[in-house]
Amino acid sequence: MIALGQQIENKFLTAVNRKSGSNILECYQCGKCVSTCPVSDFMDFPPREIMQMVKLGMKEETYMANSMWFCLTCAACSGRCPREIDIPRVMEAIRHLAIEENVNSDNPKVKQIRIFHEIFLDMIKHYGRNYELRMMAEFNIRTRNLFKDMHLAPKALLKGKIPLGHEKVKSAKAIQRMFRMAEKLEKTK
Amino acid sequence: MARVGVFVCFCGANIGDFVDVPAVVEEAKKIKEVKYAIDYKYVCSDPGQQMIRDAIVQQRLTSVVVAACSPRMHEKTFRKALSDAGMNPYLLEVANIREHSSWVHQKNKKAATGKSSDLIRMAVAKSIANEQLHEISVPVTKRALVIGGGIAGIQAALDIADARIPVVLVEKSPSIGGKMAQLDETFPTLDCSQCILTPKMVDVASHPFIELLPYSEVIELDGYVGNYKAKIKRKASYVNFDTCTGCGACWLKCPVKVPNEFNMGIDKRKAIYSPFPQAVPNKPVIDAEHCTMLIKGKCGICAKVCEKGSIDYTMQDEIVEREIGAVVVATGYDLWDPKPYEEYGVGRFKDIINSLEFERMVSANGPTGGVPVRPSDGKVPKNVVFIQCVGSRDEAKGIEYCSKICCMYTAKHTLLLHHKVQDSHAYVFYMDIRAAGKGYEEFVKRAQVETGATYLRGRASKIYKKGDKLMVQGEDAQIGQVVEVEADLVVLATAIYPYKDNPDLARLLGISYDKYGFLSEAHPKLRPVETAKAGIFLAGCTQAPKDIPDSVAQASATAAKVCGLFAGDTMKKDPMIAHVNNEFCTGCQNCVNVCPYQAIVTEEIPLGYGFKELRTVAKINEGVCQGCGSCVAICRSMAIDLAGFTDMQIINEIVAI
Amino acid sequence: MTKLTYFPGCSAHGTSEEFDSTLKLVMKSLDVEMEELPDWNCCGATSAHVMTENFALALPLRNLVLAERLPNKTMGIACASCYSRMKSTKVEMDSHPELAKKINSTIVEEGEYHGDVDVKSMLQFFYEDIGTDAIAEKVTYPLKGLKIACYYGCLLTRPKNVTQFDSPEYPMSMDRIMEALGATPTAFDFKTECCGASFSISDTEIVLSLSGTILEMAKESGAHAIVVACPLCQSNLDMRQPDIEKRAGKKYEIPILYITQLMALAFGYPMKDLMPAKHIIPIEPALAHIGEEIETPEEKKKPKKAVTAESEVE
Amino acid sequence: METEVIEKIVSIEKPHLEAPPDWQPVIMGILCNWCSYAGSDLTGTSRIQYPPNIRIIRIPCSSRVDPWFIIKSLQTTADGVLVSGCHPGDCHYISGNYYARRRFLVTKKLLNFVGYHEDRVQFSWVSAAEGQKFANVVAKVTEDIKKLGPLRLYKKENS
Repeated sequence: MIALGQQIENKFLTAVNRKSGSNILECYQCGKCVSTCPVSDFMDFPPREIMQMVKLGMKEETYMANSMWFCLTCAACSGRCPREIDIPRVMEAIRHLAIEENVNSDNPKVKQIRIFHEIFLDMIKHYGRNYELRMMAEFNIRTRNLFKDMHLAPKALLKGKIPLGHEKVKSAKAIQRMFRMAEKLEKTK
Repeated sequence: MARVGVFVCFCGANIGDFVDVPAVVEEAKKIKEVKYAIDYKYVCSDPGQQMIRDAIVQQRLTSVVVAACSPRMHEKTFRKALSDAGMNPYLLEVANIREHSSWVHQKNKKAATGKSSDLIRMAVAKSIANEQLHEISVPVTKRALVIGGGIAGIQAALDIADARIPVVLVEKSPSIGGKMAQLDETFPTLDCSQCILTPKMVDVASHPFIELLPYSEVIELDGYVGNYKAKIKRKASYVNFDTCTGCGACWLKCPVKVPNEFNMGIDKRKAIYSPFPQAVPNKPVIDAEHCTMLIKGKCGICAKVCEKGSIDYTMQDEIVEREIGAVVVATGYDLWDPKPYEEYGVGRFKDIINSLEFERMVSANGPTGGVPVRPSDGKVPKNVVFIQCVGSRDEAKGIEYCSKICCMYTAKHTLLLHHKVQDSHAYVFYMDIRAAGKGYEEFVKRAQVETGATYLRGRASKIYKKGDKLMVQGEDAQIGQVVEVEADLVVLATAIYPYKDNPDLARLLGISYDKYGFLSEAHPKLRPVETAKAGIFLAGCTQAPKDIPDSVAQASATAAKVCGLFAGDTMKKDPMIAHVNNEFCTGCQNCVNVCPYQAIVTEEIPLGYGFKELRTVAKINEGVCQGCGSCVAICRSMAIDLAGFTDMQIINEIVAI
Repeated sequence: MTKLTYFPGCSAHGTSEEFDSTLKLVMKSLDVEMEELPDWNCCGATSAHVMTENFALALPLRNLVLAERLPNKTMGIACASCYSRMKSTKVEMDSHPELAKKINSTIVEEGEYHGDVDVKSMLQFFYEDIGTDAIAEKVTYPLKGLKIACYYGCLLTRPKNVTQFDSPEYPMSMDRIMEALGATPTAFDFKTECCGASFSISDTEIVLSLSGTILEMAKESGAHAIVVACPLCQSNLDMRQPDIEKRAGKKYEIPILYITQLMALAFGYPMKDLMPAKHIIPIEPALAHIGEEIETPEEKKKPKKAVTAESEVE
Repeated sequence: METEVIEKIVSIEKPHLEAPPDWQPVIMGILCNWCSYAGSDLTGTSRIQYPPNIRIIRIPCSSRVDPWFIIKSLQTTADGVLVSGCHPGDCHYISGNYYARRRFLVTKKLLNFVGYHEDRVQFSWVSAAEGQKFANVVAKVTEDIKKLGPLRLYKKENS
């Protein structure tokens, strides 16, 4: 049971609206996003339900959902939404709010996805470019799943799909500085 | 010298408790022009009014000021008192010392008293500049023009004509009947549309007070309420209606086949055609765009087979003029084109049809003999998916509004499908079921129970082809699961969209329309039948989406409005309208541009002083002017003034305090 | 000679070498001079915008600023993900000048952003700047007989307000280019469904499920091969196809080709330039269909005897 | 030019700083018949209280307001003017309030130019249903004018 009527002001809704640039109150629950979304079956709350949860101010439950981590940003939903809500940006807004407020879901899939993104981000921070083999390897190490996708590796390497060499942006320092500055901006606002 | 009488009302305690009324009277007496001032408990009561009447006669008053409630309340009452005493009623002014003083300054009697005195001073000053005004009478041509021969136009024409008022009914297509003639059965009673409509169509054709002009369009409307002049183009039909018997020999023999508009293009008609068997008038016309005789001069078969010799390939469009007093616009609707729904594969998949196409298919006199079929292979469908709100309630791809009738006709379609194809199953994607109307909710329940149709709450998101089936994806929000329906046929409940030529027609008539093209009513709640232009009324879907009962009700309402307008030989009008002083008018025509009613035209008058030349001045049509005063304020040479609110009156008020 | 700034993206130098090399061949034939953006950096897809706000905008912005140093007015982007990040950043910056200023402050050394370089996907560049007629002119080896399912993926035409190119639901630009090459595009209803690329590593289950549907429907449409314009789509559909087949319990064996590979082939380059060895699913069996006769649908055979387009005379 | 304007502002607006202690401003309220006048009536029927400084003139439509009325008010009897019409799109006469709004902006610029403070004349939209809003508007305008003080210059010295 969800207890309502205890708070008049829905600060969560306001925060999500401001960050996403859409007005979630416009959602009339038609469900077009749900059947459009290629990964709604994998989400514990599909987009339509997330919208209603935000409307009801269910902050904690929303943060613990895996939906915004599974969103592919493929924009199929927003292209079909009759109320023109930018659903991927709403998902992004919720994700960023959860990161800002340091809420970590204990869903193993979400953990995996976060690890992937963290590795990716680290890679860009250090080299300015992405290097797929190394990323795969590091991901497998950090998720303790050493042999995942290993059956693909010999074939891919043999066919020269994944080069062993490594590229780096000449001014990798510039990227590192950029990251620090961006982080500072995030904190100051 | 002005002699003003001031009557201050206590309004029981309403004014008396918060304003020192006797003091106000004393103040009023100090005004030079005030010859008589008195207070009374209720000036609006009979004795109060008698007091005014007596004073007017005894004191030889030239104007009267009543200090009481708002003029929006009792101005008419007091005006009548004045005219009863033989005084021009427009010599009255009301000082609003109740709503504007006693009620809003209840804690400050001194200030309220002072303010009341000021308001009386202003009213007195204004009344000195008041002029005698007389109600305007405008002659009326007692004939109505009805544009559009659908059910709304038919109903309006019949109701007006039954009041023995002549009606000109203009219909652009060869037959009246409109969209309703295309329907099979109608909700919520499932009575056959043709059976209830065709008797009315025949009544129109035979009514002594109705002049039916089919295959015609209104191309010009001049004049103003009660005195319009309409130009109507009678498109060349190439058939002499007077001699044609409607035998049908011509269209049986005509070799040219054209997609049949009446059947939504599902089958073909001929180049000479009557749209449907029950058409009124049941006379064919030649479609000039497709007739080989008219395009290339070859063929002429219809003329050869016509025993009456009614075919005339040389016929030209003809313009006729009619003098009329009022117009009823009933141009109806078009179906919204669902092309933007690319996710449904509209245009790519043949087996997606719209609801009117479905309606034609299930009609007993339809192109498929009353059985729905798949356009791709002609097979009878078993699984039919109905998608509601296609275009409606979708500001991204369609329109914001609800089309109002789709929930109901989709429920009806599930029933019709069930009746025509026993072993079929209907799936309905809906968002909400809006069944507000007499017997409507009951009807939806009946459809759901009788047919066992599967209602899925959600907007369908995608249709794709798998083999010869259409796969329809959507969420059923009731169970929170994505569903996929294997369909033989998909029927889109496309939105109601205003008739495409509405904006052109609106400009021609001088009325306004909304962003979609629906014609605008004068007030959304209290004047839903009138337009802002006096004497032009709206009926049916031309104003907003409506079902048949609503369209018929509004049509009858327009008839009542027209009859009311034509009740006397002349129309009475408020005299508070603008007037031009030709002496000052420079002919700049700024006023012509600002007038929201196109009430101002220009005229040429002699220059005067013995010169022969002419000069242009503004001329206000007093039948049309509503008295807003826009032109007065824009006039640079102060040539225009507004009776009842003249510059002099208002300036007098301003300087009076 | 048309000039173009080229943004290859990380995978062009990795998994999608055949895209990169055939792209260069095609551009040469089309008389386009490509200049690789010097010192470009990763656009951040798909992780930067998941985890950060400003950094996710700063990464593409740096590339946009660098591109403004070159004289070319257009930057062509090979990878759909890079294109999407870049174009949406550009749209965001152009519509919010204050935000642009703020983000610009993180890359002071690179310079100021003006927004005068246009960003296009290679598909968009071929379709809008080169045109199907010019492409058809260069064809020396028409791909007649080859039935192709054109797969656009999610990011080339979506979201509409960002890409401002073709239809977000049923685009036809790649189909038109294929027709120009002589190939026959099939009616493929899943051309814009997502393949799940961003979970390529982190959640393969999703990828297998999404990419599986796409392969299934492409096969259903009767295509010999799928053509793509994005390295992520290619690697998902190609490299993971054996896994998908295992999961579905049936064989698809449908090769995934880059649009540039087919263009190169049609422009007369030899088979070896397509780097067939790079493909997990062999491409040769599909390309063997070239030269076959395709039966025309019946409607097209009917002679016209109508007076106007829509009416007919008996 | 600049200094001239400033001097004028000083010369018109300055003297009121020394207003007598019992001074009450007079505000001329010019209201359209269909929305704002009806709204002010509703204020009355709802017994909502507001400062007694406003004197209301009824006109058919805000487009009837000639700039002359505003200038004449400031010149003779009033310390401030409030013009109020129907909300945009709600005009009883279709489009009158749009004309009024444009004309009012020009009038206001002119008045500012010759040295009147911009709060001397104000414009508002009050519908027939907004009784409370009318009271608020009047309260605000009264407050503004009280701050500005009396308007004496160019007035006939009879009171």
